[in-house]
Amino acid sequence: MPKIISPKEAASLIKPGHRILFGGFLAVGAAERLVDALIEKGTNNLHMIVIATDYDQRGVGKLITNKQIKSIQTSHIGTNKASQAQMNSGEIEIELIPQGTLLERVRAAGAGLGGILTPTGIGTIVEEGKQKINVKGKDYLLELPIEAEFAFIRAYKADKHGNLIYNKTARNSNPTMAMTGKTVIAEVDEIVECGVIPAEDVITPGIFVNYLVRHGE
Amino acid sequence: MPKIISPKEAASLIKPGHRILFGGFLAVGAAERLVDALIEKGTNNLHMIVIATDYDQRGVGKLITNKQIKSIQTSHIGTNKASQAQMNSGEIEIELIPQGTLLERVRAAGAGLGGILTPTGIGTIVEEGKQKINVKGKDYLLELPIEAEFAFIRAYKADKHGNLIYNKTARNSNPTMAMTGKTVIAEVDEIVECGVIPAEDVITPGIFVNYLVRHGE
Amino acid sequence: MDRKEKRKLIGKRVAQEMKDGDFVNLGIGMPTESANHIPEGVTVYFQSENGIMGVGATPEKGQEDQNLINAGGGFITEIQGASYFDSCLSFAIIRGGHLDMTVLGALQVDEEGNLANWMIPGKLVPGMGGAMDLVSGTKKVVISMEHCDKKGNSKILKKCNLPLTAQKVVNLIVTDMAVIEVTAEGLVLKEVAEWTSVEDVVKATDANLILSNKIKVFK
Amino acid sequence: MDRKEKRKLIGKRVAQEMKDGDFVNLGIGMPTESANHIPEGVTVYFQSENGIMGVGATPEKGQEDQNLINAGGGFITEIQGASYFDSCLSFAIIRGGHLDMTVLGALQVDEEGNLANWMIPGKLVPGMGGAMDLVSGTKKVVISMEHCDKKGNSKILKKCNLPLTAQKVVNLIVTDMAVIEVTAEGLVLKEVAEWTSVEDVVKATDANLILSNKIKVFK
Repeated sequence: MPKIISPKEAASLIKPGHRILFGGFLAVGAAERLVDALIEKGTNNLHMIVIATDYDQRGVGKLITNKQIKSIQTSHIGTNKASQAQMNSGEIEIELIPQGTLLERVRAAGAGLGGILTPTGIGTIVEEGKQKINVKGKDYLLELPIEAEFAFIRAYKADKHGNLIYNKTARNSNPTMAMTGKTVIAEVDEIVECGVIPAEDVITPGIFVNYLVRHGE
Repeated sequence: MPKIISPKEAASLIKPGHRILFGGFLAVGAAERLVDALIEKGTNNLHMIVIATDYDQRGVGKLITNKQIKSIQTSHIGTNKASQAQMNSGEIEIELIPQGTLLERVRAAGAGLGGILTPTGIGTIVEEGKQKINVKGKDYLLELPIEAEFAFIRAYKADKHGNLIYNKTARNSNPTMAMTGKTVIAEVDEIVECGVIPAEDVITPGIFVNYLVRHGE
Repeated sequence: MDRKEKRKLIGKRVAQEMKDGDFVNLGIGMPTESANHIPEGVTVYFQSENGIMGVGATPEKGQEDQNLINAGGGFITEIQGASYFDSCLSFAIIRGGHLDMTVLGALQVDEEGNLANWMIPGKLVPGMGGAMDLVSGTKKVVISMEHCDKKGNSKILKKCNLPLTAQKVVNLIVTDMAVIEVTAEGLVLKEVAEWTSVEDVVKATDANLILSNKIKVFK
Repeated sequence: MDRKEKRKLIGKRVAQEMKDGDFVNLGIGMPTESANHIPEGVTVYFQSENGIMGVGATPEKGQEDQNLINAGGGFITEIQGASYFDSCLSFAIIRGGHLDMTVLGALQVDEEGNLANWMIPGKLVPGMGGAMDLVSGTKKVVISMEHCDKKGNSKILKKCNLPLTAQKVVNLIVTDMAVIEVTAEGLVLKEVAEWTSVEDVVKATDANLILSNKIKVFK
């Protein structure tokens, strides 16, 4: 059963150097209160894994603007000037990863797989330094798991067992990130009694969730 | 938009030699009407992919009893005497695959992956003939995709776009099998208008579904 | 022709590639124009890779749902019978070849169907996002772009010189001047825009063009 | 002691390994007995690999739901706050190390923690089902079995001679005679059942047993 904590308590779990998976895409489905608490705390030297770096003043981009991030694995930084500037100045190290590959690599870690073979990136600079494996006459890249100490998840509702449901496209990468963080903190609009969310509607089972934070707090 | 057809029409799509993915586990979530129609049709020399071969007279086991199956990829045949007898007599060829590996191999095919690395089976006879790959000091087996011409899916409800929801543990392998069949036929209790199933409750998006069959028909 | 007219011309022609019941992903920018020109009687289902199948019309001002956007970050609506799914399943759909068509912009395309559309060395690199997966997996890859860049240079080359997005993936190129099919033999000029001519298309194209027997006109 | 009493003794002891809030998968047969002996004040969540977290009590006669079974094919119920998921996610949970404990039966276990529990060459082979994934992924693998087979031969060996289910995965062995921990140094005898003695356990065990300083008694 996940513990219900405040955003401040959640932020205090994070130490410099930690790797954090962030759910969300272009600030939709981003755990804004957790991000705000982390900014207030000021913890730096963090490694961010996210499918896009959002905006300078919205979503995970705020952590980049506030210079708390030392490295990022992401598929897109085009909406965030701060991440581009810090990449160019060498302050931040960015690994650009095709979005589908990023998601499969994160899923692989959460699912206990040692890697996956994908055709994505073959014949491009993405294949640099990676093992190529031919299966039935077609080349694939061996892509390795991406692990992290934490995942910051944004969901719509949780029940007291930590079962999560999401709101429309705010679901996006959240269920995948939730599979993989060693410690998973979910920011939710509402925490309801068990039984309120029908067992068949659950998207992220509570086994993945360690802490719940109320978005309104 | 999937076409609504009869079980008989569905069975007539299947030709000798076809590979079929069957959803279901121990006959729960098995497409019984589709199986019955296939028995009536008598098409043989089929290849079956299923997580367990169910029972002699229930679920996919009926096809084995009726000697329509020439080979099977499955994780468990212990509940089905016919499959054991036919394996021993050499009438049927069975590849036993760890259940989690079977599901990932089927998913890999549906997701366009060339394979996955799993620790399952290392140091056992499962590793025979397979490539071993070491990632960060740990050995994994490279397991290859399992493809099929057809998938027989059992769902609870479909809307007219083919979006599917399932009933309790009758969900089991159905969503994964539905990702991968080149042609996917779903047997459902009910076909409802679009909008009746909330977009957030959909488990299998209609893009995977080619035909709908009513279970009651 | 101004850019807006070109965009419309291209969008109209791309839309004609869509068949009833197709599942389609439209890239950001020019590709979205085709959604405005779907032929009558044809129903197309639009996916957005951030996790929706069944993208509806743009919402009216004030009706936006903060939790409902497309992959370009724009507000959208859902059609009746839409579905939401997580990004990982969304890319399984994409990579697994379940989409009938993806329409993307390009910086360069070449005679082998190689595509460059994600980075210019020395410039700001936004990232490939989902483009590499989309073109690796989708059944039919349609490039929707202006025939020449701002300086008037051909974007259709013998060989791409920018970093590739993927190798040998493009099936069809639709520009403001021409419709070109990528075949094993090379680039086949299938159609020419009404406002121009075969000669002008050939002149404006760096790549070799195979002239099909019956070059049609589109507008 | 008859088989039923042995089963109860083992089940009671296995249940004591479960901590409040644990997520646990119980194998078919003897392992399920432990669910009847969860210590007071301890809440444990049971997964069944066919796609449910939060397995409840066995339904009363006539109350069975045809769509609600466990991995052994038996009818079950769901607790409040249960969740259903597909088998592929279920095995991601298993392989990914998200379960705290799995309890399985065994044919043989050996000094390295190797496990054989799925086939006897020459006999009918039911298949490994989910066992290989369960023991490869779960944080703590507990074997729950009778100490000796029907012929009185030790099931705890120096080295397994049946085909393995997995290598070096077992953490704890609970039998009707003893509780044995698998460590890097070998098998450590931690507890002995009240009805027997350390000498008898050592005599009944083919493997070398390291006798821990303080061997406790369980019943």
